[in-house]
Amino acid sequence: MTSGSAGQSKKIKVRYFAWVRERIGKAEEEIEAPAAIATVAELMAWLADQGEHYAYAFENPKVIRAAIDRNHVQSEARIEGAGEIAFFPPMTGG
Amino acid sequence: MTSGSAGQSKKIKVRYFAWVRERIGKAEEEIEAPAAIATVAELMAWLADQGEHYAYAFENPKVIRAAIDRNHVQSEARIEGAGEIAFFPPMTGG
Amino acid sequence: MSAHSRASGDAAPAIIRLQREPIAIAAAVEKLVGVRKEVGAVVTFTGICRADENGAPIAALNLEHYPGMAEAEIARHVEEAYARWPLLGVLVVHRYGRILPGEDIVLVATASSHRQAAFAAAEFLMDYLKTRAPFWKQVESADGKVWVQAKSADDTAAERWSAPPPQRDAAK
Amino acid sequence: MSAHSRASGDAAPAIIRLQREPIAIAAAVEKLVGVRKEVGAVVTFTGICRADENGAPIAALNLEHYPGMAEAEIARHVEEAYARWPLLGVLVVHRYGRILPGEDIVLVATASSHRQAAFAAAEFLMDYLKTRAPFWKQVESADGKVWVQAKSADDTAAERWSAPPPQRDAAK
Repeated sequence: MTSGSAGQSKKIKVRYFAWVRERIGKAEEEIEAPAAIATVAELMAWLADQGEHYAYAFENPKVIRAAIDRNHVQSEARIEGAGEIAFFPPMTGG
Repeated sequence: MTSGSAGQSKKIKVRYFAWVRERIGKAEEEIEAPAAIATVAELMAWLADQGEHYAYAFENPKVIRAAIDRNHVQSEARIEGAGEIAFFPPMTGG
Repeated sequence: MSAHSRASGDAAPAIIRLQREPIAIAAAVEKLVGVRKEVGAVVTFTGICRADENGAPIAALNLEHYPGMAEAEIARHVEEAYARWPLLGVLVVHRYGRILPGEDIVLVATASSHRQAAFAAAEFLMDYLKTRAPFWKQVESADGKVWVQAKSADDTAAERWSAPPPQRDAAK
Repeated sequence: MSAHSRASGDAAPAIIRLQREPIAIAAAVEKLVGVRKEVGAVVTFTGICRADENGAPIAALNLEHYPGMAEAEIARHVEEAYARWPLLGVLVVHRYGRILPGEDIVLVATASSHRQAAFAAAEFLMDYLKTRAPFWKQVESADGKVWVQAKSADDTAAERWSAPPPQRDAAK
């Protein structure tokens, strides 16, 4: 993946599960997002811009769930300080 | 047990369980109740008169449950045609 | 009230056993699950003889029952459960006789495609076993033998099933 | 909300296992019951891989999970269950990987002195596993592999626990 736009970028470990993983074609990666990306929603929008696989995975961001450091978060959650951000479809366990 | 008062009497198989059985001192018997006894409540009142063991067993008839031919019945239930009447405390199974 | 009718002559089992012997729960559940390919949810309830009653240690429980009526009464409630929920199997095993602390007293198992029906039916059956099935518990302890008193909370629990069951979506 | 607090360092177990292997339900429940003499009620829920999905036969389910988060998320809900009900033991076993029709997917077992707490906690944990635990099911059939869609009924079921639990008398 190409790094973000101008300015200081931040490295984030990202993980994908289920069909998000399948669409993107990998289970995890380290990304460099622009420093301006502050929330989970902004990160999803930025990822959707990183190529057709990403666009497909994030075509309907409302259905994608996210976790920061293994805790569920809302899309408004701030990503600052995150060690690991995960994106996945609604859970279907149990 | 002595048979009932004057008039035609009816033979009924009666069974007792738990502390009703213990107080009366037997698990079952055949009784001859006066023909005038029409309901479960009346039968309980009549039984309570048949000696001190019976009086003790039926001292508080409100807590005694009854079944006719293995179906729960209320105290107003008519006993005519009953093959077997059972008296017992509230159930504590499960 | 009967939102679901039970197909008669159907493979969905209603196994009811009264026994003195300990309950082999695993074998019982396997039997229930093995019957139907649509089974997606099995709920079991096991009632166990606690080691103490009201804070005092007990030696045993003695379970008296009304043979014939106990089976009939349980069978009526199993049919009622089949009428209320889309069940694929029901198993009720109730022991009688002398039961030691730690031993099982009762096992109710329900099978369904989805979990809500299995949970609701198991609770329903237990509430009815507590209040309607002709069994009586006597506690044996150092102080002698005492009959267990019926609990009004059990009646309250059973009464909630008098109203028609709420309609729920079928989530697994 | 926390009507009951869980004594820390307490013998009441919260066993959580994620595994590929089939679930030995009997052994699991025995472990749960053996711990405490006050256990009077054990409820188990077993989720089973149905032989068909929406009427079509399936070859298998593939269960993907988020290692680390799955355990943490289940553990949080087990603690929440301990805070809500007077539990004496909780067991959650969730499989991942390839699961064949008829095989177990998940086992939740709850132990308590009385039945209501055990039933409520088992339902609570299942509702949360369905909607919050990071597992994803994929159905393998003759038509290929399809991810299972989340059901809104499961969300509804989970939401009912957002309100404080009703206070119930402690009937066994």
